Amino acid sequence: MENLIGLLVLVPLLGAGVLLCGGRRLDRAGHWIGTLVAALSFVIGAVLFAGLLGRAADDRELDVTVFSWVPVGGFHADAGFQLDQLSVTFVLLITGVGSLIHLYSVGYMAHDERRRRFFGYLNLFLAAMLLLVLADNYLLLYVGWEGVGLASYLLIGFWQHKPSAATAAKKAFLVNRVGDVGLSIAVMLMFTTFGTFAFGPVLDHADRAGEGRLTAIGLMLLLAACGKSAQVPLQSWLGDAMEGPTPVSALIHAATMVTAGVYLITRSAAIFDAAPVAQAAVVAVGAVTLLFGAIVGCAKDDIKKALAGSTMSQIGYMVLAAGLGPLGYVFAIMHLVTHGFFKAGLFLGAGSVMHGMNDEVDMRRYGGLRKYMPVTFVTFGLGYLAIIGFPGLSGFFSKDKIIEAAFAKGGTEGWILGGAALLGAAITAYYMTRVMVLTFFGEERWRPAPSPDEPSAEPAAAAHEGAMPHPHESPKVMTIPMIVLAAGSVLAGGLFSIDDAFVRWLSPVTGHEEGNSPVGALTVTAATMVVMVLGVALAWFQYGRRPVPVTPPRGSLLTRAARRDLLQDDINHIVLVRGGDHLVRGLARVDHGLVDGAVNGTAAAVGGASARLRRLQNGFARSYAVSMFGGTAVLIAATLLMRAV
Amino acid sequence: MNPVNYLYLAALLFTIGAAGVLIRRNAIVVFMCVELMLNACNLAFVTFARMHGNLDGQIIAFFTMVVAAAEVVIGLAIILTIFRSRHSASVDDASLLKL
Amino acid sequence: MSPAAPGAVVHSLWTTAAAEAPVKIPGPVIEYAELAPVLIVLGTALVGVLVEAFLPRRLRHPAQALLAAVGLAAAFAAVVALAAGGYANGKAHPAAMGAVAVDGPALFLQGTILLTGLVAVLTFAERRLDPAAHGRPVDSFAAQAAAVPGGEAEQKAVRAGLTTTEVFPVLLFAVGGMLVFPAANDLLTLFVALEVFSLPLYVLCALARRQRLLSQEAAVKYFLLGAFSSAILLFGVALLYGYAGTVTYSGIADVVGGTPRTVTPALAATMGNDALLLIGGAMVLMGLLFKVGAVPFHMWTPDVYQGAPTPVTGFMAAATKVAAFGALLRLLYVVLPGLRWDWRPVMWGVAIVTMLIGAVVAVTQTDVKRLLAYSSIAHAGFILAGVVATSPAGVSSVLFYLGAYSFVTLGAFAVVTLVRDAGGEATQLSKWAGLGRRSPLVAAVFAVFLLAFAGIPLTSGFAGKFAVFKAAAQGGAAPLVIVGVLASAIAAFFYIRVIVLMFFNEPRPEGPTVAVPSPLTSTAIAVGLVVTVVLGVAPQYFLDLAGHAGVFVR
Amino acid sequence: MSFPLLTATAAVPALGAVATAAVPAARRAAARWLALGFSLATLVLAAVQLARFDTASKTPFQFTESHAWIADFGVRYELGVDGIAVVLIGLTALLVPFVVLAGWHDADPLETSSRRWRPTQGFFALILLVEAMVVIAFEATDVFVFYIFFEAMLVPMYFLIGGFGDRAGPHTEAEAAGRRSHAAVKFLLYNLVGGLIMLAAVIGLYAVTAHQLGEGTFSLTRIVEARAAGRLDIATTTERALFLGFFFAFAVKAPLWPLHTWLPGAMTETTAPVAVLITAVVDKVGTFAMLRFCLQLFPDASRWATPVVLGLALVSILYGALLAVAQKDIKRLIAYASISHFGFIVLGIFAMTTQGQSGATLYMVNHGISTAALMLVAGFLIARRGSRLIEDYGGVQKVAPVLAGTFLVGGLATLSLPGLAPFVSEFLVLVGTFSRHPVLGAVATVGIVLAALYVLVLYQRTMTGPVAEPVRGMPDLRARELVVVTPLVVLLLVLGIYPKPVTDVLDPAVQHTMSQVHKGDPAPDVRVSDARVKDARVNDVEAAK
Repeated sequence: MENLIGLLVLVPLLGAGVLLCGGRRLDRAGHWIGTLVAALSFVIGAVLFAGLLGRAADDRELDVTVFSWVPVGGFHADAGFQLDQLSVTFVLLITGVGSLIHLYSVGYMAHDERRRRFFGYLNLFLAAMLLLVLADNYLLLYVGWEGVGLASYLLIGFWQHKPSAATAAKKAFLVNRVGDVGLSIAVMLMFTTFGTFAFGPVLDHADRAGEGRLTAIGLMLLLAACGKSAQVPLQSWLGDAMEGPTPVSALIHAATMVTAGVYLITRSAAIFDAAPVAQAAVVAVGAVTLLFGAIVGCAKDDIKKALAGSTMSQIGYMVLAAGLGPLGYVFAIMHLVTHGFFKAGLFLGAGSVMHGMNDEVDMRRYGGLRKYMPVTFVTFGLGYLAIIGFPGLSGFFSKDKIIEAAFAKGGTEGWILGGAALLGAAITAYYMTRVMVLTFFGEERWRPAPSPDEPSAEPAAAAHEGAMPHPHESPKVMTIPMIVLAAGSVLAGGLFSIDDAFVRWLSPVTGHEEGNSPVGALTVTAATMVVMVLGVALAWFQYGRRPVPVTPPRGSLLTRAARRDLLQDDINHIVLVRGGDHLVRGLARVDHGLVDGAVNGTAAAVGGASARLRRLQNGFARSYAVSMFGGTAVLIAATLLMRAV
Repeated sequence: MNPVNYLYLAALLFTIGAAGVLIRRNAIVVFMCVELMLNACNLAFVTFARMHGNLDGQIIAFFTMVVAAAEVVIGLAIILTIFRSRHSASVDDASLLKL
Repeated sequence: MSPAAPGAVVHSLWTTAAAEAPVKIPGPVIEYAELAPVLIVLGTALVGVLVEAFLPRRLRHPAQALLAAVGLAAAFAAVVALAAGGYANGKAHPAAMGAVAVDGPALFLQGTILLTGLVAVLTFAERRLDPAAHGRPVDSFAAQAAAVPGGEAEQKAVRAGLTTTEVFPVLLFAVGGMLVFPAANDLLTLFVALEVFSLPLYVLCALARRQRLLSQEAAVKYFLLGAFSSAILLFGVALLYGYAGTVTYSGIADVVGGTPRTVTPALAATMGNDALLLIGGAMVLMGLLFKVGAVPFHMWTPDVYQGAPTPVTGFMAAATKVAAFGALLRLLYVVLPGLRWDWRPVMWGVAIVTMLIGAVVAVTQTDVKRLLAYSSIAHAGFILAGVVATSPAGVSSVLFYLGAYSFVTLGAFAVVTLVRDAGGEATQLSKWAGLGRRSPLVAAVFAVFLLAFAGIPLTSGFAGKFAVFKAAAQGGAAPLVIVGVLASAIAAFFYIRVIVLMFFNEPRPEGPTVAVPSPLTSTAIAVGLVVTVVLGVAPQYFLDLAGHAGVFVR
Repeated sequence: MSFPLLTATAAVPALGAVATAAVPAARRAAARWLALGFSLATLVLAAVQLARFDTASKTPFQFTESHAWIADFGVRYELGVDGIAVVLIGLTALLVPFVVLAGWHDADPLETSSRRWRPTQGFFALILLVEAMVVIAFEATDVFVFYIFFEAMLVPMYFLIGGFGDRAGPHTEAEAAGRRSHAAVKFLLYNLVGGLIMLAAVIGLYAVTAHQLGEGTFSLTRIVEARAAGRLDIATTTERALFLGFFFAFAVKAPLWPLHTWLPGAMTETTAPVAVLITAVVDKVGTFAMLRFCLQLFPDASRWATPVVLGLALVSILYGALLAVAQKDIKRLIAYASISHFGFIVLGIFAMTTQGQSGATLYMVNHGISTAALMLVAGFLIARRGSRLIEDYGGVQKVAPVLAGTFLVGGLATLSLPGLAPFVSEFLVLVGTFSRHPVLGAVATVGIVLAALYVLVLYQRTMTGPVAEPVRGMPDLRARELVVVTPLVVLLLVLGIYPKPVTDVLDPAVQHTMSQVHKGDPAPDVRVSDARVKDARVNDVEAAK
């Protein structure tokens, strides 16, 4: 069983290697190899899961050290894996959703000449993500952490001929790097504090370190999580990341990679539990982001960007939950898993819509599609119901628990957090209804697109450039994954909640305690229902009852700000880009003028002195004699002076 | 007479010679000034010889004369050559080599 | 001083002479064997004069060259024999009634001078660089020095194929003087030797075949300034004589040290007058510093180096420096060690300005010979740093440096003679552009010499510089080392500039060509190259040689 | 007498240089193959060194050779390698064959040049000569021997920089030659000044040892022993002055801010293989010498200077990275990136922790490989388009995907992506610095963001986007170029995943150096009961005592 853990990472890695280095020979079979690899990892994951289930609840942790990675003095980093309930949950999510999305991509990317490479990147992502969740120390986790970042970079920028895609990829990587700084400093802090950064020793002894040190570590981990999970203030990359092919958005930027921050925080539970300040920061970030993402999601007309805002907001819920400590860890992960299902499903649905609409992404140019793509409509609709927390569907169970836990935090803090979470639920209902209505209901607002001067997103699209879209249902290879995910969205929450199965499964790793909510559980559920209905109704009245203009109205100040990601990018642009530009140019001038100038100046000074001294050599023998005579006089005077001194 | 006075004279002659070298333009005159300096040396030598009561200084004086004579031979030859090619014996005219 | 006293002495001298039978003056004792190097060279020179007088013209050139080479080789053999016979250390003693020292430094320097002389003879005898005039090969020297440049007499002389074969005996005379100069053990010998080697050099400077006006100007300047400096030196000698009552080095050293053999009243009086000693010492020092080309007595150097025929420049740059530094060392280490605290600071100053000014002014030079002249000034500064070390290590380091430097110099100037255009040697630096592309070998060899001048490791220049600076540092002159290092950096700049010019610039279409020399110049360059590399890679044997030769006899 | 392995490793490329230079003008191809053969032979010898190196040995230096050389200067021809040297020799020997292969046609003579001008022969002979000198500088345990080759290698480097550059460009041949020679002169003068100042310190060292030990010596082992035994006690100010003299030269070579301005010019104007030679091989001698000579000869002064040096290193990291962002020229960008990386190396060395120094030495190796990969691919790219300007490119990945892919791998290695070799070393440096100087370590970490910035901007502007007109039809990597790039990429991966073989060789040498400086690693706040961790800690604390 231990060997299987290593294999789990190795299989997709080999798959990636084969696909990327295989050359054109593999072009025809590459996508199936990739899908097979993903499926194989899922099977391995399932076997491991079964193995763990077969053990006693407190003996479900497997440790494997494969080899000593970096042994230097007192610094030991091992390539070792740790499989427990938490990681196996992730493994199943990653490989399961991953396999489905591989399958979907076979259809979605059918016309792309670089499909083999796409699957190579996807396999690379799987390997890195599995490494991230299976690593038994923070440094190896860091490798996976940046590995998924690389895969994300490659996949966002997969259509590299589009400058916007390349820019978005670069931005994603850079913002993530800022977060990575946090992670590396956290690892360094752990090393100086504990002399190691393996999960076991660090987390077991976390309580023995000073609180200040732990707070620092916690804040740095939070910074890392913010980067990877697109939390405020490092959220700006996620919207742009939608430049990538839609399966990528579904897998990486909805279901798995972006939730790595939640994993990190949950994994480091022991540290956060001992550092209340850091925990408070986590909660604050989560609460702010869940509202931020929701507001942004309301204003976007691009279907994928609206969903991206939603993702941000939902991860905000998870971070908020994780910040609540043992009250919320389990629910954070639970929401993560259910979100993985319904959000992946929603994205695949969006991809299916785009597939049928010549890659049009503007929801204002959709409308009335439910007749043309029934399967998509149904699966998307189930996902929609799940995310807004329709009773009985998975989102209902997981989100409700989080809102409850937020209230259970107690005191003013509890009220504020609970209120924010409720408000978030309302807005979620609003913007998701908006998406739903704009896309599948109302009149048909299709336009020939995209305009010829814009570089086309896909070579396939170039063929019917300028033509009116003929919406059609996607092929089976795409709809089957959608159906499976929709089923998951419907059922997962309920399955998890039967007999608190999920809580019992996960609590040995994360710890769990039931909070004492100042308001009863039923009250919370009822309130959630009410705000959900309000949100849905508002959206219905706004978009379902009135005609939707194809060119977006100017909108209120808030709408305009939300369309621009609440001015985040503008602030970034002014402060970082332009300020950085000035700094860099200034430094370049300094380098040329001052640093190099000092050197050149010295050379020029020597040259000048030389030219001046040279003029003394005027060719007249008599002046040479004067120099000699004067020299002699000086010589004599100096000698006499030496004696006198 | 106090021999020191001869030293003063020698120093004076030497200085006059040196000043001549520095001031005069005609190569021959400059050269003669050098000769004057050599003779000032001679005077100093014999004066010191008398003060110390040994003959070394006087003998050196003879050597100096011989050397001076040799110098004249060479010097005049060189100055003559340059005079013939330049039609001038001014040391200032010979200033092509400079900087 | 009592005015009567000297008179009385003189009187008694007279009376003694009158009263007694004439004293038999003892015949001088001359150790001919130990002076053999000098005697052989001077004797050969005299034979050369006879050859000039009696041999038919067409035979003169080969005969003179051969004679000079043989004479110098024989003299070198004699030096080696003397050194092998233990005269370098155990049997070292002042010879010829104390006038000439036969000791380690003297023999080492004489050996170096003789070898440089030998190499110089090779370059002097080169007759293949210029195209033959009227069917007769020509060398670097004027057909008839007395003829007016460009005049009818000159043309006639050229047509007649005249050559100034006198250069060989003149060279030998100069070498003779140089041999005596560093060995001179009294001030009179020093002065005479100075004149003996200077006068021939003045003449040699005036003998260039091309650009005769420049050559004559160089000779006049050199002559006038040289005479001026030797006059000042002579006055210094007079003052030292006045101070010590003697001109022998050991005698003066005794008086300076306060332990004269006999104290006459007159000596007692002058001994107290340190001004005589200090001024006299300074003036003698000046005469020697003039010859080594130290600042501010250096100004003749660039003009003369540029104007003189290039083979002469090479010889002069190498041998004069060796001889003059030898004499300087002996003067400072034998005569004036008691005054160390007086002259050391002064020499520090001279060394510093010499290094810096030599290096700085060289930066903007545009003529390769002038560039090498300023480089030689900077190198004089480096050597002075070793001189002020006042230790046996200092002496041996200076000896080693001189040996290393002279061969680099000879080689470099020999290369300069090869690069020619229609007007003779193309010494304008701008004309050297792209030389490395046309004649990679010659340019590479010159680059090696330049790198040696710059003191890049694995060349003799580095070993020498290291030895000198090491001695200086151990002698407590760390600031000198720092300045020396800085000056080296500046100096490196202009050596590199020449390399850049040769290798990285495009050749000019009208640029100079490299003449294919006879084996004579090739040998000279090869010797320079081999010595440069050998002394750079495996200097130990020569350091030992210099180390064993590091003690002066008194 | 045993086989003089170390001398042989240096002698083979030296012989190769002579042999290559002697190839007649018409037989250019032979010169190339000869150079490749000799560089491969050197690689074999270096491999033998690595294979026979005994990591368990207690002696600081192995394969030692000692012969009299210049007794007058106290100089012996003393060679010996420790773990650091043997690894760096391996790096040198490894990279030179790639440099030769990559520069296969870089020095073909122009049609117009004279028949006697043999640039090809000269190019390869000079490369081999540099290799020989670098190898012997790594091997020297005598300060003087080291100094000689440290300085002498400037000469062949100078001719390489000044003599050979990119064939075509925005400038005419004459302009390019002018810029090249300017860069070469700058390179030489900078390094010569550094070297000469070091010369003063070398002489000073001789004076000190001669005064106190009775005879001057340059032997590293003898000086270290004498210091340990108390026979040599260098006065504080003297030691500091000597340290500064040595350090200045190494800081120029490394190069450390503000002595770096020669590097961008030199790397830009010369050909890419020579640029690799400069930054991946020759500059390593500087950082290596800090570790071997500055720290071991002058431990007290090294500790005294630590704050300033760390400050300069930090400035180098950020300054180099920021300026890299500002560059418009591909090679210049890589040069500034290298300055940033050298900042990391120096930071690690002077952090005075095992992690820092191990990381720094490993960094030298990894940086060599990663820069080689990036620079050589950049060179191939530039050779295709004939321009170094970033703006002249775009969309290359569309027409030449393999070239773009390898370029990306090189770039990712440059930004220290985990999983690739440089990450391990960079993290070790950071953690080593952090454990002693938390603020410095944290600030230095910002460098990794900037690294991502300049690498990704470069990649985006050259490789992605619509295909630029002049790029259209650009051929992908050829077989020879693949042979150059593939092994480097593989090495980057292998060393990133399994660096242990290298760190095992480095570790004892680093421990030795640390003990010379009398520094132990700072102990962690919390004793963790993990047995393995604890043992290692205890060992370190003992070593510190």
